Amino acid sequence: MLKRLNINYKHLPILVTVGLFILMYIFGSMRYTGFMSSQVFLNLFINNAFLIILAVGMTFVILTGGIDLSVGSVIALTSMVAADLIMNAQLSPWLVIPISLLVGTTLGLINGCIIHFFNIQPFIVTLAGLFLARGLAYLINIESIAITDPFFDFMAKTRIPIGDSFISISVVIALVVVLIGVYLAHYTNFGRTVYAIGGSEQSAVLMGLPVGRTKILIYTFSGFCASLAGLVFTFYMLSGYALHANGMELDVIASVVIGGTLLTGGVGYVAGSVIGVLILGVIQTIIIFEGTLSSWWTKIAIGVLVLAFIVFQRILVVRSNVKKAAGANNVDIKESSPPLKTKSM
Amino acid sequence: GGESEKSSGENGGSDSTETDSGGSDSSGDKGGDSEKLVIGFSQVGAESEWRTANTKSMKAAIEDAGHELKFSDAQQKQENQIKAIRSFIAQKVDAIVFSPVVETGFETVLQEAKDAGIPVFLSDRAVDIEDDSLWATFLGSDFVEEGRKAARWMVEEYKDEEGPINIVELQGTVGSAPAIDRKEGFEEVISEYPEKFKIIKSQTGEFTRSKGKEVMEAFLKSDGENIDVLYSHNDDMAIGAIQAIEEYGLKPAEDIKIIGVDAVRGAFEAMADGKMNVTVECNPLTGPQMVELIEAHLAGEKIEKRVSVEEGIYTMDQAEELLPTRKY
Amino acid sequence: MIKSRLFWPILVLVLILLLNLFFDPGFFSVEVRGGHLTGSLIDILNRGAPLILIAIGMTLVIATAGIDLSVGSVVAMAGAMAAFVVSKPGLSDDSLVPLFTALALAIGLSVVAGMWNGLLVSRIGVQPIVATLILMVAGRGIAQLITNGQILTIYYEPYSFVGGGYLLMLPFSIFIVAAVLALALFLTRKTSIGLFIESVGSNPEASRLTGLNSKNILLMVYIFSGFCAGIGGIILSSNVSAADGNNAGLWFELDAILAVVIGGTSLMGGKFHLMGTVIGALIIQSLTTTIYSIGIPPEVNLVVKAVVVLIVCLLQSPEFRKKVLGGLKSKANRDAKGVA
Amino acid sequence: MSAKTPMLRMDGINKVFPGVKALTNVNFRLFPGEVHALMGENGAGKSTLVKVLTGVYASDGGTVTLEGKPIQITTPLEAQEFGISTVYQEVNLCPNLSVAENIFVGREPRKRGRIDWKEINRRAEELLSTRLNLNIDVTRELDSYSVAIQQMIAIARSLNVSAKVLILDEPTSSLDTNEVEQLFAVIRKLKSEGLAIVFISHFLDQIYEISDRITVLRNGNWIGEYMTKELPRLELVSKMIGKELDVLAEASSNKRIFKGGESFLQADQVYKKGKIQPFDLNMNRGEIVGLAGLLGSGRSELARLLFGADKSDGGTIKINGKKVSLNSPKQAITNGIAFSSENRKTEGIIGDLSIRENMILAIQGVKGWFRYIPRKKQNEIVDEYIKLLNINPPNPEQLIKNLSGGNQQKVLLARWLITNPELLILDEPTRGIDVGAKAEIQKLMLSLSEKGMSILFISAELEEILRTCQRIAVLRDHEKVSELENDNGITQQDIMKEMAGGM
Ligand SMILES: Nc1ncnc2c1ncn2[C@@H]1O[C@H](COP(=O)(O)OP(=O)(O)OP(=O)(O)O)[C@@H](O)[C@H]1O
Ligand SMILES: Nc1ncnc2c1ncn2[C@@H]1O[C@H](COP(=O)(O)OP(=O)(O)OP(=O)(O)O)[C@@H](O)[C@H]1O
Ligand SMILES: [Mg+2]
Ligand SMILES: [Mg+2]
Repeated sequence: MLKRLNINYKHLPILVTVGLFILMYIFGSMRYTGFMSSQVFLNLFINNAFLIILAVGMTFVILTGGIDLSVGSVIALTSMVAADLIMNAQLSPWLVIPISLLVGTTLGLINGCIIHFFNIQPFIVTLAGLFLARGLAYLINIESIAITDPFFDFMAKTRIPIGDSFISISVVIALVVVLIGVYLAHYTNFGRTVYAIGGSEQSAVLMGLPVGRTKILIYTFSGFCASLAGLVFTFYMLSGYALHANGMELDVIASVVIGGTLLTGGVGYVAGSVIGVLILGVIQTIIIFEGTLSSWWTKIAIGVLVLAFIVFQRILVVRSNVKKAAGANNVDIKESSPPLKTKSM
Repeated sequence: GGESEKSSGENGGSDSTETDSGGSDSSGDKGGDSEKLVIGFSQVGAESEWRTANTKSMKAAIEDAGHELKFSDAQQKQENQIKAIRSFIAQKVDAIVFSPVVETGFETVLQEAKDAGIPVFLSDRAVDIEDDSLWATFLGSDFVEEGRKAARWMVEEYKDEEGPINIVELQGTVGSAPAIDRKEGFEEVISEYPEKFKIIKSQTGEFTRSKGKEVMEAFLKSDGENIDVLYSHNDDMAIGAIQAIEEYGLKPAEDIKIIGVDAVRGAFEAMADGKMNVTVECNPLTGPQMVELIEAHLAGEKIEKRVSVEEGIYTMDQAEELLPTRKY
Repeated sequence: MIKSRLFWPILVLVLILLLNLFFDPGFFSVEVRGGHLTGSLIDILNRGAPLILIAIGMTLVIATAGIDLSVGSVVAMAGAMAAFVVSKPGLSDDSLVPLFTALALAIGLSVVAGMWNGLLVSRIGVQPIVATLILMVAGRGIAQLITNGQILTIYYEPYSFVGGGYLLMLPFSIFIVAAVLALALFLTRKTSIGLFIESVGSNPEASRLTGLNSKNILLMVYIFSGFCAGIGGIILSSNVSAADGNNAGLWFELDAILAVVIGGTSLMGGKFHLMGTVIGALIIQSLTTTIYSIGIPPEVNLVVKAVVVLIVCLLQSPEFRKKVLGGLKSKANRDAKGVA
Repeated sequence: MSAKTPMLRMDGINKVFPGVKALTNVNFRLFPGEVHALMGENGAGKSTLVKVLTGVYASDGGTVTLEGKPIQITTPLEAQEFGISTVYQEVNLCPNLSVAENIFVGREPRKRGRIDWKEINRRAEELLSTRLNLNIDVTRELDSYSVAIQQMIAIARSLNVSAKVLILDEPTSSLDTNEVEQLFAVIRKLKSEGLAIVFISHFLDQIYEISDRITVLRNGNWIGEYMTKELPRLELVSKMIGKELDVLAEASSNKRIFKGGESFLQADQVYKKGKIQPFDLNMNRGEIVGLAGLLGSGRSELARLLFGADKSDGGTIKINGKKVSLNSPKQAITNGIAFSSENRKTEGIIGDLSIRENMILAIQGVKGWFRYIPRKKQNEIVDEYIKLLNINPPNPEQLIKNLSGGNQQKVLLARWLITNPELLILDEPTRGIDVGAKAEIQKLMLSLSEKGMSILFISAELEEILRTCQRIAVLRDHEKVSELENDNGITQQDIMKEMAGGM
């Protein structure tokens, strides 16, 4: 059946994930009035635009078997730098935006260089990055800085109508980043090297791939995404604050992993991570719509929903893998299925 | 690693003994209490006892008034709070109450609420937005004033003594509004006596008991007997610090004077035991007052933009007597 | 000596302690006060006890190429559970029954929590980071459910002994740490468990084909991690005589992982070093204490921490020593030669 | 030929690993249009020399000149840029990428700036089928194929560049005769195009068939460079091992047939969908049974079912007449079965552990968590096997990942011998093992079977099978097609006919 649909078995986990996402959405729609509106759906994107951007960068990092813990703090630092430059230094947004984007990119570059040249575990390097970025944000200002700049206002408040509903400019930015991410992952040398490193770093070196350069680029890219997400977050909040996005790195990592990427590297899709973000978003929306949970039941409910999702995902994926293995012999082994990864979603 | 995420700490206010009095609010009668309202309430989290008491009060008041509550806990994250407000708008609630995690950053979503015609009520913390048409009113307290109060008590306490008086300060979570404001208010007052009062150490205890204890231990190790006063941004840290002082072998409240903020039950117990000198009050039980404000506003009455509440200050000698009446 | 894996971490630890000495000449002194030994060094051990315990459990989990994010929540749960039992008013200090009930329930709960993680990872095959993330979120909810969102204050003296009492003039928590460390060392050195853990962490498929039951090994390490976190939670709550469902053990998971990595264990699994972890935890704790006592403004805490973490790791990296320190040395040599 | 100037020279190469002097003053010359064989025992330093040349390891002294210019290569990437293409000893490809991608990654064909996937798949298919005669689905992931196929893919990758130097480090270790012939055809063609080729193998036949020149290493030392035609086999062997020893003659004289004892294991209609059709197999005590078949015929699959490494979908297995369920390796091991996988890198060695730990792992697994073998006892056992199998370096605390390929294989063999199994399944156990050791292992197998152990032996070398086995089961297309008694009448040709589809 799968063959007839022209679906590659490699895409199964992601299909399962999408399916479960839709199921969850239907569940919410049946249970709560107002859940089914298109705006609630679009809000998933509006509210999570920065997470989507972070997830794209993080997917690349995790695909190489690494991790980047500094992204949440980089958001805080970027928002702080942007707010400080706009409000206190009175710079033009056209200067502020590139400078802010450089913040995370530079930090990412430094992370990547330390990881590569001194062969230190990414976890610890980026953990130091986490401390450092937030610490620097505190040094700029420990109070939050509200931004009242026409350009930022425009970015924050412009609504792009879609039917009766709307999305924000940030959503467009996020979607563009996703497209770039997909393109990078599947249609460039760089992207394929990322997958190769994740499959076996040692082999990638021996195959003569530019492993070091790619690893440094990965962390730079993740840092860039974090800064871009920081800007989007700044549009979202219209303020800079050292405590922004505290602990967000875990949300991102969770989204990426829920979206089907293996932490050990080599397996996963950018699009999967986006769905991972949306799934966490739906879980949160369901809980808000439920509206009767006390603080602690909220936490327990999040745990239970994530659990239910993960377990279903595992069971469905394992089942279909068994079927796939069993079916393989009936189909002629040599028959080619549609090219892998070409239709990268 | 990392920071505690309690950007809000504690606050609120009004006289604890008459919780639903409400300073200058103009709620008056209950606007005919006919309709059943749907009220969305976005709380910061449940990071402290104070916060839990605040949540309970709000829930009870809304339910007692016969309205429907949509409650959402933001787990101390501003982005969650914005999401919650958006979904309140999607659910077309009649009014939104929220305790902002941070002062800034709510402009866009409040604009959305305004466009949807839903009034927004701020609880216990203001927002820093120029356009004040975005919210109906703010009911809450003034952290800077709390800091001033703490300092004034101290100045009074030491008025007969010679300086220098050495103070150590346990700050709240770095960057959180209560921490910043309580520090500011306190410093503002003591800056009038630059020779006499000196803050010799100031470090964050992240509003928690265990950190309060740990930091105080370190203070005692390095400055020991020199410390005269402990100013703690909340009672919990003060209680932790009291333990550290006792373990170090000094007498809390005697060798080191202890000032807390919040007036939670634990502080009263400590004061009743003679281990703490004073606590500046911050009352979380603002639910009934908030409900009155909402009803009044929806009934078309004009209400003040800022309804602040009087804050008390309690000392050791009052503790014994008041302890049984404390609800949180 | 320099070859030893522990050399660099120990060097950093010593440097941090010496830094303290510079600010406080009496830093190393240990004196008898009120019948027990006190002093900064003992304080660091005492205060660091929960972190050391949790990091010990974490070491074994990481050795299997896993990770346990739920330890902080388990700390809160265990503390809440114990406090739930002993915070009832009117407990007599003479009866030890409540103490043991509390300890049993708290440890029981954390073992169950660990088992839950272990089952998700080993039987259902969920990636460790997500599997334990579930309890990381929900566990705090459970802790607050137990305490009903309050900070439970404990007035029952025997319980306070666990984390605040003294035995043979030393804080009791130090003995607990020693006991758990000894247990861990015993299990990993005197039984085959250590070998199996390293084997599963290094190459799970080959281990399976060698007849190791990797599922049970995974289950075991998560249970042990839960157990360690539970004891850590008891010490923490007992030390402040209170249980705070929301804040107890917040961010412990990061510190514990940091300690493990500083101690020389790789997050990719395989070889692990328990003593290295202990040193790592001590570095983190001394750093914290140092920051508090030498009066660093709180805004700068994180920057200092970042710098120290980086220095430790750079020093441990052979590549760094070769490229940078070695570079300096050879440059110095060259210069010397040039002069001559 | 000697009139030519060498294309590549390595002079006075040294390489030291902590505790091991892997190369001492080694010289190497490579001429265009020649196949140069690098010979030496396991651990002699062949792979290390290759890795120094291609920049995987930094050398500790010595010079490299390419076409007269001294060069310095610090990464495999640079080596490639200098036109040196390499197939390393262990399969070094990415298991998560498709076959086609493994061949092209790093130099993908592009169309309008982006990777042209259609083209990649087409060219990969073409390359495999025309040059190596391998028709497989190139869009499947690499790790769905057996080691032998992976080896072919690695070769295909190395052929897919216009190189000046091609290095093949034991490319044939698990290929059978047909595949080797394919490969040799390709090598001859490249040679005629003027490529310089380094070829490493432990198969003397292959060396004499394909090479023009031989460099011998022993213990990291350079022994000499010879023209293949001028160096008789026995002399080559004695140069490699450093003493006059007629191992080959000794080994072949070992061919003895034992009559098996009573039945130990009976498999009845065991199968796994998509992997192997229902088969019957009877293993008697003290009997060596060989499994023969072409690449991917299902030999490894059959073995894995008997060991519980994969779960069977049906059929029964009896041990000593009693029905048992073999659902996990652990159950198989407790039933007295041992299995040494063909894929030593991913399914065999535990890289982070020492030789000692790798060796005792299986027996310790049987004993469980609390009956830990005391360290002293461990050392005794390990020393015994290091001596028995002549493992080099003989240091039990050396990490296994630092051993040469052949020595790793010996450690794995020791791991299973220590458990003293009743049935030993060996999937390509002699892969990458030098001539001397191979003979030793064959001898060992014979003596074990004499003591009553039954052995299931999988090998791509029919000669080896014929020499040691009493019965030979032949597989074709995932199905057991026949079983031959190895009496004196049977020849390699007979088996090959069966394998290819009984003509
Ligand atoms: N990374 C390493 N660290 C330490 N020792 C090493 C390392 N790599 C190789 N060696 C040692 O160097 C010596 C040469 O190994 P090498 O792999 O070159 O042998 P080889 O000739 O290729 O053997 P084989 O025929 O078994 O493949 C061996 O003694 C081996 O143990
Ligand atoms: N020539 C081939 N064409 C298609 N698939 C193959 C081929 N060779 C191997 N495979 C795949 O590889 C899997 C492994 O085969 P298996 O390991 O059982 O073969 P084998 O007889 O042991 O051969 P080898 O000598 O390669 O180890 C098979 O299930 C099959 O799907
Ligand atoms: Mg080799
Ligand atoms: Mg095989």
